Amino acid sequence: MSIFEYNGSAIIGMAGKECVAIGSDLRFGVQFQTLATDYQKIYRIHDKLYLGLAGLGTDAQTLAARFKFKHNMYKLREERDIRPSTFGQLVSSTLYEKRFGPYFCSPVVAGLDKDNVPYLCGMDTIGAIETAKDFMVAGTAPDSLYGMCESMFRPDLEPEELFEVLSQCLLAGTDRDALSGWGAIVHVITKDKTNSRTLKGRMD
Amino acid sequence: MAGFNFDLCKRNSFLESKGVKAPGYTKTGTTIAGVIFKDGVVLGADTRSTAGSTVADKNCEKIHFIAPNIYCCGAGTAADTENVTGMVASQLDLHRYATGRESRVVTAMTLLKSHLFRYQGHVSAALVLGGVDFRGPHLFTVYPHGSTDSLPYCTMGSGSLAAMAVFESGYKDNMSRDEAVSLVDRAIQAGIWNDLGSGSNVDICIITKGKVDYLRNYKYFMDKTYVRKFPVCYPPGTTTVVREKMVALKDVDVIEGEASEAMVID
Amino acid sequence: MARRYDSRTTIFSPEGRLYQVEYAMEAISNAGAAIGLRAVDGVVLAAEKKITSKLLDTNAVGVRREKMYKLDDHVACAVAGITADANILINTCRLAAQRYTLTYQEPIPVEQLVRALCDNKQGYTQYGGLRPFGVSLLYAGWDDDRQFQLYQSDPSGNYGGWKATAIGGNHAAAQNLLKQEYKDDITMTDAVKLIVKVLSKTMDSTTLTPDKVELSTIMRNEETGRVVYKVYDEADLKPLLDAVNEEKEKDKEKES
Amino acid sequence: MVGLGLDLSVLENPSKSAATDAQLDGLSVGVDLGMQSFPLPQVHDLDSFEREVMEYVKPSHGTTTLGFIFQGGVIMAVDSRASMGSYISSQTVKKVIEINPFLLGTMAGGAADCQFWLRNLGTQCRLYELNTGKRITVRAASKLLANTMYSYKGMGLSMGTMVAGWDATGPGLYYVDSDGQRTKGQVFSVGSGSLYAYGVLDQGYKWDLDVETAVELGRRAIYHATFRDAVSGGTVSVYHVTEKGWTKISGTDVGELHYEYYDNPEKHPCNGTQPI
Amino acid sequence: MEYLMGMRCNDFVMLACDTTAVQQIITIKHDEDKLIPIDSHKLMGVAGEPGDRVQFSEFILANIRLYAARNNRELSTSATAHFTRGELATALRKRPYMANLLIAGFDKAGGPSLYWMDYLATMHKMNIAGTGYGSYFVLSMFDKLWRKDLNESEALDLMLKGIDEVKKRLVVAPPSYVIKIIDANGTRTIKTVTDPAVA
Amino acid sequence: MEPPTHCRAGATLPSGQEFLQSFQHRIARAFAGDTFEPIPLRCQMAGAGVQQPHAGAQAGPRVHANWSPYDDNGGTCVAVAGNDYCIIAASTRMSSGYAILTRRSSKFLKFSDKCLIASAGFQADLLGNTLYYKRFFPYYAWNLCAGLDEEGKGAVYTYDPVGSFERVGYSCQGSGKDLIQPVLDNQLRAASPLLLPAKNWMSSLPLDQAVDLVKDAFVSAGERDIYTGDWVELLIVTKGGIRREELELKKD
Repeated sequence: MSIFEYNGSAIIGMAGKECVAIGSDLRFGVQFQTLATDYQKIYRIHDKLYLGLAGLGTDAQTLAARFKFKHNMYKLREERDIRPSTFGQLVSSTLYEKRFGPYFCSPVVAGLDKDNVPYLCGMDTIGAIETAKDFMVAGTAPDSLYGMCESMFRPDLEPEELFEVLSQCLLAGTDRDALSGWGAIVHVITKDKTNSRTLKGRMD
Repeated sequence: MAGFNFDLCKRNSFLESKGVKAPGYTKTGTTIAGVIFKDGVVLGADTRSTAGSTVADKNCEKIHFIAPNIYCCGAGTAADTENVTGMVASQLDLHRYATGRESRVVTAMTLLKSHLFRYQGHVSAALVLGGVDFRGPHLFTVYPHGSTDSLPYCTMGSGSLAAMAVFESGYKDNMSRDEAVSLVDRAIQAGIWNDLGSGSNVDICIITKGKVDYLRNYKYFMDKTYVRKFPVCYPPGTTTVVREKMVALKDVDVIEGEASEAMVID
Repeated sequence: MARRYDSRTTIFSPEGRLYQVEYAMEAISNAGAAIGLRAVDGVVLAAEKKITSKLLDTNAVGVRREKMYKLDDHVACAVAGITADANILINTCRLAAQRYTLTYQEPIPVEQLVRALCDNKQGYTQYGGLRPFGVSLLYAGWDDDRQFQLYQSDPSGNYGGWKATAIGGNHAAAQNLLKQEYKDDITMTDAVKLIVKVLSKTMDSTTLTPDKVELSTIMRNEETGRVVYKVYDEADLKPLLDAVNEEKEKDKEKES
Repeated sequence: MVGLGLDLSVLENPSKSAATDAQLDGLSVGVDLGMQSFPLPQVHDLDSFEREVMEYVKPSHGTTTLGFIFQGGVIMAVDSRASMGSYISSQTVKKVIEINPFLLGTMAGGAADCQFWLRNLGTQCRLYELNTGKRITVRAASKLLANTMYSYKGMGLSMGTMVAGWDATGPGLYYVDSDGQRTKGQVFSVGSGSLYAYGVLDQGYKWDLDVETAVELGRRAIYHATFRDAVSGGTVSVYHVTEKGWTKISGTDVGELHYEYYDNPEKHPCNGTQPI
Repeated sequence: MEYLMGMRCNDFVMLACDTTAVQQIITIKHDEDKLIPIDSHKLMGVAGEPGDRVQFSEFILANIRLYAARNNRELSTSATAHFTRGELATALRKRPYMANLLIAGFDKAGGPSLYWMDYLATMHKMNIAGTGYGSYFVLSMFDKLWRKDLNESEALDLMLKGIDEVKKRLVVAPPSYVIKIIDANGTRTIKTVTDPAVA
Repeated sequence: MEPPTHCRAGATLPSGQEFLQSFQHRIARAFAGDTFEPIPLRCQMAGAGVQQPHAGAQAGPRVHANWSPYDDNGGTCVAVAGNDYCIIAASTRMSSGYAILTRRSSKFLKFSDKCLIASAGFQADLLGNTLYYKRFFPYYAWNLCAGLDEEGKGAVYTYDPVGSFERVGYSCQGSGKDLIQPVLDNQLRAASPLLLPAKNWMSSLPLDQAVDLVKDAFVSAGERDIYTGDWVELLIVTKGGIRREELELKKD
């Protein structure tokens, strides 16, 4: 069993036209036992920046707290929110610091950068950044999510279309993965609002 | 660069002893190559990175900036190649501030090899380093354990054999720029087509005295071979929403001056 | 006499005084005043900003605000004294607040934050080779336990909670006025007006202008439960200052 | 799914009698003796080789099945998921195998093992009928299966099945597994989700349940197991066995069943916080 | 086999645990209380390797009480849980404590809450939570029968049903249990279940 | 008696290839009235770009520490059943590790004939037994069996390596399985066949849309799966016969 399968997770980030969306499943489980269905793996960094953490639950929680710490300090010192691309580098260097004893987490960063240009990147557990213009996935069944996204993604989606495409990718992808699913949550970020929705999914 | 942090090593080996497998890292797979020609150095790379048998990034950049006159292709663990080249780039930057002189390729090579040697191959970066300094063009390969070679033409990565075959048959001394570019292009393509760890596009970087041409996606092969005749379109409402919360970003509570453009640090 | 007992901070004088600490407080008296006032529905901080040169770019980072700093989402402070020293203390405060949040995933109670900083300040009055920080601070904050709070701390590491207080130049005059005018049921609308008036008494110049005054408030949005820190910009300040200036004019006319 | 009658290989050598289990084993693959019909790799250590092989082919393992006898007959309920590791390879596996109109078997463990040997059991039961002119009893059928299983003990087969039916003695329910264990019982649940199923089943089970309540109990127990157990899911099928034979009472998609039981997420204890 | 179960309803949290202390194959004690009071309104249930269980819970307890003494205020249940999680995660880097936890409390502001945590320091706030094999049988039962508005006696009934189920199905079911409740009035033991043979 | 019109695909080779041969042999013999007999065990292993028949398992145990009789040669196959058609498609790349062994290798086994009456069930069942027969030394192959059933409807059977099987409306096996299966689910899923009261469990797209879907599925999988590439071969079975199509995929 891979350590990623200890808790189970599925995350997709997807870019649209002047908007970006990120979604995760809601299962909290330990191996094959489901313990809760209200556990999102996405953390809000600021209004226009979200961080998804797939992988081992305990490390995701530790990292989320550390990034919150780092961003709060950044915000107090700079008197502004961090830019998504800068935050991506921050996440990467935080992970690479532990190159030889990594956090078992792979992050997805989604946000709106300057001029509301979508920023999307993902990483492996030691912080090798892949920036993407289309979509980024992470979790226990990345292939299922990749497959859906490759088939369904189109560039320049409007916020509502983006929501539907991402939701369908997430639901169809997690339906083939025993360790993720049990409902999902999707955040759509546009220049003047964020819209968070929980989805009806299979609960088995 | 701050040193590595080994905090979690003990815990992770404890977890592995309980039978769970640690995740693999993103590898570049990779075909990278370099060749010296009459006036300088040509470096080339494919743009695929893989996680196991899945393509993680279809169009990544494997030719890294080291100094204005030096570039470096990386193969191996993606995070290592990115960080080790970034670290050396910043050290050379400081060195240039201190000395006011152009960086030398051997300096970059020495910094790379000493870092890699210190970590005994655990920092898994296999590099092709090329540049032009006051002594002329230089081309080095740096192996993950810290050994180096100085060669007129070289390849690295999982597609290195395919690329080397092209070099062995096509290399000549004192090639022109165009000849060199075409040779590297063919070598990288040999890797792209024949090695499954390499793929997508060809990146080329030509370094001559006082000039660098970084030709990102010099050859672009990423167009899909089939476009759907009946594209999928999900009408609004396809997905059933249980709960919804909308936050208009005008209503945010914290009122603080927006950063002026001058202070945005890129 | 003092000379023999103030070369090091750790030495008491025969009268039981720590001269270096007192000198530090003296340094603060030379700075522009900072005033804090706690109302029923918030806390307001105001301070005099001393513009040393016309050429100073008041929008540049680090100068844009000289006296007001946010320490965490629910605490802010105003400083009087040596700004360079203040920067160090503010960073210490911010780190302490964030470390607490990292550990407990809850905002730090205001008093604990004040105490954490004062413990640090006290260390500088006792260990050899160190000089005390030449800064006094006013802390305004809100927490679940004690709602709105206002604290003041000085270079010795002393701190206390206040309804209204002032530090820096002419702070005694300001405190006198506050004593007269403060009411326990004062609301923020009145508190803001009062604080500007008090501030004007401490300042040398006759008329108040937005570039000389910094004013911020800590309030709470009852709907969302979030603490709101607001720094008044020029447009917000102008009517407030004008009102006080007018009153001043009238007073002057009366006197004459 | 294919009807068993189409397994023509059985007919290729119809002269074989149902005398011994060992002889019967081989029938469906057309040779005499069970053991010889399965070529073994020539390796030193069969055990570890089989383990390695299983790593490659990862047969399905997650399942929740249950069966109980009550005053109105026997209820059998199963989920329908098959998985390989954490990949869900099917949501529509038929885990109740209809051996004949009076006999049912359930699948837990290796899908192929269960399918093959229950198919084989069907053959054996049919041959028994042809030979004796009588319907086989649940007791005898389960014994035939247990004997077959016992002859392969230690070779890596994985099966946990319940054989249920109705015969002259009334309702019968037996548990048979690949270790050769066979036992008669009143309430059984087998599979990775069986612990969860027991929790609900025990709490609701009484001998004198009416049929409707019993069916609902079976369905509900499987549903709760699919919720908690990641490798159980799909559809809940409920069968009812009476003296007239078995009937399938219902097949319900768990995806919808959940929202029937919990129309509002707050009603379910697994939603202690608001994700939004 | 240790059993630890918790249930949160509108007005209270209820915890149940077995009370056996085990050394290898021997039960050395039948009244070991594994629901440790943190303060007047908080309990910590700890299951795991005996040495780790005791050492870790005492360490946490000492720190929480030190905080209360220093700051003249008590930590909220959430803060207590997060602090404990942090300590467990830190310890995991050196020498792990093999202990699974339930932290339950009643706050004036937030009402009752229940946190589940495993030895890897994965934490989540839940309505029903348990550890050990026994919890498998009981979780599904509680899924069916739990309601937010259960009153104390209904909840106790449910807890007892759960214990009965464990005793019925688990091979290594412990013989004795204790059930405690935390509500606005603080914590108290409401029931002990003891097998006559060990009483 | 002629063999029925059915085709099947093994997702992995050469174990799959060997399996095809043996299975073809069996089918032929079954219809010729022969009795079945065990087939001598022979496993092929691919190494260094050359396929070598490996006698290891037959000639006695290998002492090599890490030797395994199995190698995954990648490749993907998909089958989709419709109301009056059945599509089966497979990529043609065969590889080992990072090396391509051949770009053109068909994963199909075809019984081409006009005879469409033979029960799909029979063959499905037979295949199940054939696979199970090697329970203790399985064929390392995931199989799909597709064609038209006796009513002329598309039929797809999917197998695990040891012979557990199921009739489905569509399926996907091989290295690109994880990528393609959710897409098919999303586009083709219908009610479960186990539902009672029953609902229509096969959703049927018009043939041209289904072909479009399958082609796109391979192109998309080729983007991410390094073992799916070169070409995809499609066989479209209708009552009129079998039509073959081919689509180029990426070669990298």
